[in-house]
Amino acid sequence: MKTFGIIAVVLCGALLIYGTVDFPEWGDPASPASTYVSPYYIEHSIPDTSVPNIVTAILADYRGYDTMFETAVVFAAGIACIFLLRIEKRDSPRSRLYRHIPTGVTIRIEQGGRLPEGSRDLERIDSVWVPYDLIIKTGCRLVIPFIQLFALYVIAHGHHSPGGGFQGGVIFGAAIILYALAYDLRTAQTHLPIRTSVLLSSTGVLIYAGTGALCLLLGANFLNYSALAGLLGVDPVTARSHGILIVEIGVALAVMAVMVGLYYIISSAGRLDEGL
Amino acid sequence: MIWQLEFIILILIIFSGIGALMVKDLLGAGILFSAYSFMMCLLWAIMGAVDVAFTEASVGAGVSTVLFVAAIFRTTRRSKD
Amino acid sequence: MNSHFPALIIVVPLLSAFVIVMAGWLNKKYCFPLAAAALGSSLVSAVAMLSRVMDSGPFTYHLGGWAPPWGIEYRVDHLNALVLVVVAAVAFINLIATRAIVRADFPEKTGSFYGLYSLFATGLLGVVVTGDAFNLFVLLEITALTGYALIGIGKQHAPLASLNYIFMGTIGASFYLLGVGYLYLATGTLNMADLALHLSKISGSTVVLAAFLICLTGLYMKMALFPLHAWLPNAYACAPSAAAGIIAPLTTKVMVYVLIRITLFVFTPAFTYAHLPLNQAMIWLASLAIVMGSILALSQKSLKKILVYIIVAEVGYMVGGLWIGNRISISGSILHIVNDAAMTLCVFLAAAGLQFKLKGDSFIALRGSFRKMPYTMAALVVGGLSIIGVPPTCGFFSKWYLISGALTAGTYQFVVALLLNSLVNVVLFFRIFEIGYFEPFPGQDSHRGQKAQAINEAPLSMVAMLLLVSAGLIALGLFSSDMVTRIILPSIPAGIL
Amino acid sequence: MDPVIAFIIAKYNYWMYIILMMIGLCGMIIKKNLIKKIIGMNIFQTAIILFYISIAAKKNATIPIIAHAHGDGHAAVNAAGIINPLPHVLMLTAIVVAVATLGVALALAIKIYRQYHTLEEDEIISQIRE
Repeated sequence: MKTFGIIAVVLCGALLIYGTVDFPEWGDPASPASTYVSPYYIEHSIPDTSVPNIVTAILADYRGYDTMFETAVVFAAGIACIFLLRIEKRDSPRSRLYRHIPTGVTIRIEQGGRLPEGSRDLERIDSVWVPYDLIIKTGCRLVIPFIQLFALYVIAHGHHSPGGGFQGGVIFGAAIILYALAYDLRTAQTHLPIRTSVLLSSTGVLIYAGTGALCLLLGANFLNYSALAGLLGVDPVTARSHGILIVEIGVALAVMAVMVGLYYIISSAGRLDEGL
Repeated sequence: MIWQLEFIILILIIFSGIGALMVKDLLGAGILFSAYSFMMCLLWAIMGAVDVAFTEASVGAGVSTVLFVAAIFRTTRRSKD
Repeated sequence: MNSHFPALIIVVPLLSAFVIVMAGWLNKKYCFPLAAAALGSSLVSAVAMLSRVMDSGPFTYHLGGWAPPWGIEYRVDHLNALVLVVVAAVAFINLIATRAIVRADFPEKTGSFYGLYSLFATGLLGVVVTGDAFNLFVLLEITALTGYALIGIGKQHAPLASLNYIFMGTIGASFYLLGVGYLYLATGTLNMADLALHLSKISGSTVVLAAFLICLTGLYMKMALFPLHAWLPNAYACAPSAAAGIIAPLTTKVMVYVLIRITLFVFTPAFTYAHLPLNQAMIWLASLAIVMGSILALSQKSLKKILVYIIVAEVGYMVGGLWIGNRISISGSILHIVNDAAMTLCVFLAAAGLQFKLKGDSFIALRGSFRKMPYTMAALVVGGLSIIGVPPTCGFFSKWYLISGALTAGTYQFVVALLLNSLVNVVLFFRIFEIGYFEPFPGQDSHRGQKAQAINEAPLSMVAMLLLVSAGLIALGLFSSDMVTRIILPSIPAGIL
Repeated sequence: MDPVIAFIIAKYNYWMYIILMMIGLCGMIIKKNLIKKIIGMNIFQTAIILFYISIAAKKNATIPIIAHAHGDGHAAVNAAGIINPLPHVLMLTAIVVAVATLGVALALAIKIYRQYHTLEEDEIISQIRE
C-alpha cells in the first residue's frame, strides 16, 4: 500500500510539473492574471471606496459576498464542534482538588464537599500535576490587556495597513485563550461562558449579513454599501468605506467568539470543566 | 525578492513539512507543523502578500497550534508510524 | 421586490441559520418554525425565479452593485432555475418530514441541528445559483463543513466515516480550487461567463487542458464517481436519518450540476468534446460505475446500505449521459438530476420511517413491515419502482432519454450497463418487498388465524410527506415530456448537435 | 544560457507548490495515524495557497497598499508597479476555510478516540471488524 501510494503521488507530481510548461514567466507584469481584472482594482480602489489597502477594499466591497460566506464557514465550524462534542449530562460531582499555597500541600475532597471560595491561601486546581505558576499568571495578567488593545488596533486600522476583521478577531480570541491557558478553563468561563461566545458569534455574522440586507431594503443590490449614504449622511464613497468598517467589526466579533468557543470545546473534549 | 533568502526559507519549509509527518511523537509533530506554518508566513511576506502573511501568522501558526496541542492533550501522544 | 429574488433565496436561510442558533440557546421551541419559514420562502422564490426564466429568459444579478468581471454575478438560466426548485423542495419536505425524528434523536441539540441544516441548504442553493468560480468553492466548503458535522453525529462508526469524508472532500475541493487557479492564471478573470469568452481564444495551451483535468478529478471526488467513491457508503449509511434525508438526495446531484456547468458553460462544448479518447474513457468509467454500484449493492444486508450503493450507480447514469454528448443524452442526465433527487428522497424518507419505528433497517427487522407500516412501505414500493424504471414513475423517462441518446451515439456499453443495473435493482427491491410482505412477523409463526396487527405507523407529518413525494414521483413522470421541451432543451448550449 | 536553464529559472517557483502538495498527499495516503493525516491535509491546503500567491507575484512591484496622505489628490497609480491583490483576497478565504476544517477534523478525532481509545487507523478497523 505504501509503495503504491508513493508511486501514484510521484506520477501525479510529474504530470503537474509537465502541466506548467505553458505557464507565463514567474512574476512578469504582462501575464494575463495581472493585466485583465486586477488593474481595475488597483486604479479604482481609492476613487470608489477611498480605502488605501486594496486587499481590504476587494475583500469587503468588490467581492464582499465571498467574505460573508467565509464568515459563515467560520461560524459553521464553531457550531459544528459544539454540536459534535458537547456533553450535556451533569455527571456526579467528582472529587475536588485544592492546594494550600504556603505549604504546597494538595487536598482532595470527595463527594462534592466544598471549601469556602474566598479563602486566600487555598487555590482550586484541576489535577495533581498542575504546577504552581504564579509567574505565568501575573505575566499574562500584564500582557493580555495590551494584546487586546493591539487586536482592536488591527481591526480599526484594516483600511490603511495590513490587517482587518479576521486577523484582529483571531488576535482578540488568542488573548482570551491565553487567559484560559494561564488560569484554568473555569475562571475563563466566568468571564466569557460558552453561551455568550455562541451568541456573540451569531451577532457578529448577523451584523455582516444584516448590513447587506439593510442595503437590500434601501433599494440597492445586496451588499451595495453606497445605499447607506442616506442613512449615514455621507457621500456614497465614504459610505462604502464606513460599510467596510462595519462589516470588519462584524467579522472580528464572529471570528473572536468562534476561536474561543473552539478552544473551550476541544481542550475540554466537550465537558467544559477541565481545559489545558 | 532576494532569491537566496527565499531559497533558504523554501528548504526550511520542506524539511519542517516532512519532519512534521515523520516524527513519531505527536506533540513534536504539532510543534513542527507550527514551525511550518510560520515559515510559510515568512515566505508569503517576502513574496509581497502582507495581508495573507499576517493572517497565516495569527490563524495558521497561532490558533491551529493551540487547537492541535489541546486535541493531542485530549487524545494520545504516542503514534506507531 | 421580485428583481431581488436571486439574493433573497440565499440570504433568508442564511440569516435564519444565525437566528436559529441564537434561538437554540435562548428558547428551543422557535427553532423548527424559523427553519420551516426560511426554507419555505426559499422554495417560493425559487419557483418565482423559474417562472420568470421560463417566460422572459435568463437574467443576472450583480452582488454589491459591481459589474461582472470585477464583482460577483448571479446568472439564473433554465438549468439552474430548475435545479434550484429541486434543492429547495427537497430541503423543505425533508425538514417537515423528519421533525419527530430530530426531537427524538437530539432532544437538547435541536438549535444547532436546525442551524447546520439551514446552512447546508443555503450552501447548496448558493452553489446552484452562483455565476462566479471562486464563490462556488466557498459555498462548496460551507456545504461540506455542515455535511461533515451532520454526518459525524450519527451512531456506531459515524465519526470515523465523517473523518474519511473530510479527507476525501478536502482533497476534492482543493483540486477544484487548483483548477480555478489554473484558469485564473490563463485568463485573469473568475466570472464563469467571462471565462468561457477568454478560454475559447486560448483553448490550445496545455494550461487549459491541465485546468480541465484537475477540475474534473476534484469534482469526481466530490460526487463519489466509482473509483473515488470510498467515503460515500459509510458516510451516508451511518448518518442520522434526519440528516441523510437531505444529504443523500442532494450533494451528489448538485455536484453533477456543477460538472455540467463547468464542462458545458465554462469550457465550451467545442473544447469538452474535442478530445475523442477522453470522451470514450469517461463513458467507460461511467458504465463501470453503474455496474460496480449495482454489484456492490447486491452484497449488502441492510436497506440503507443498498440505497447508498444505488446512489453510487446513479451518479454513473448522469456522468455517462453528459459525456455521450448529444442533446437527448444531456437532457436525459439533467432530467435524471431532478428525478433522482426525488426518488432518493422518497426511499430515504421511507428508510428513516422504518428505522424510527422498527429500531433498525436490517433484513431481520424489516420482516412483516407491510402489515405494521402500510403507508411507509407503499411509498417505498413507489420509490423502488421508480428507481427500477417502471413507466408511470419518473425513473423510466430519464432512463429512456439516456438509453435513446446512447443508442444514437452508438455507445452500447452504456446501454448494457443501464439495462443490467435496472435488472439488479429489480432483484434488490423485490427482495425487500418479499421480506416485508410475505415473511411472518417474528411473534407469529403461521399465516392462519392472524389477528389484525396493531398498525404502528410513522408519525403523521412523515407519512403525509412520504405520500406527497410518491405522488410527486408519478406526477414528474407524467409531466417529464413537456418539462424537457420547455425547460431542459432551451438550457443546453448551442454547440451540441 | 541554453533554453533549459532559462526555462527552469523562469518556472522554478511554480514547482515549489507541487513539491509541497506531494508531501501533503503522501502524508494523507501513507500515514496511519489520524492526526498525521490531518497534518498532511493542512500541508496540502497551504500548498495550493502558495500557488495562488506565486500567481500574484510581480517582479520589482510594491505591496498592494497605495501610500497616500489623507485628502491629497488621487495620484495616478500605475498598475504595473503594484502586486496583483486579487489572489491575496482569495487566499484569505482559503486560510480561514483550512482552519475551520482543521477544527472540525480535530473534534471528530477526539470523538473517535473516546469511542475506540486509539488513533491508529488499522487498530480502529480491526476493532470495527470484531
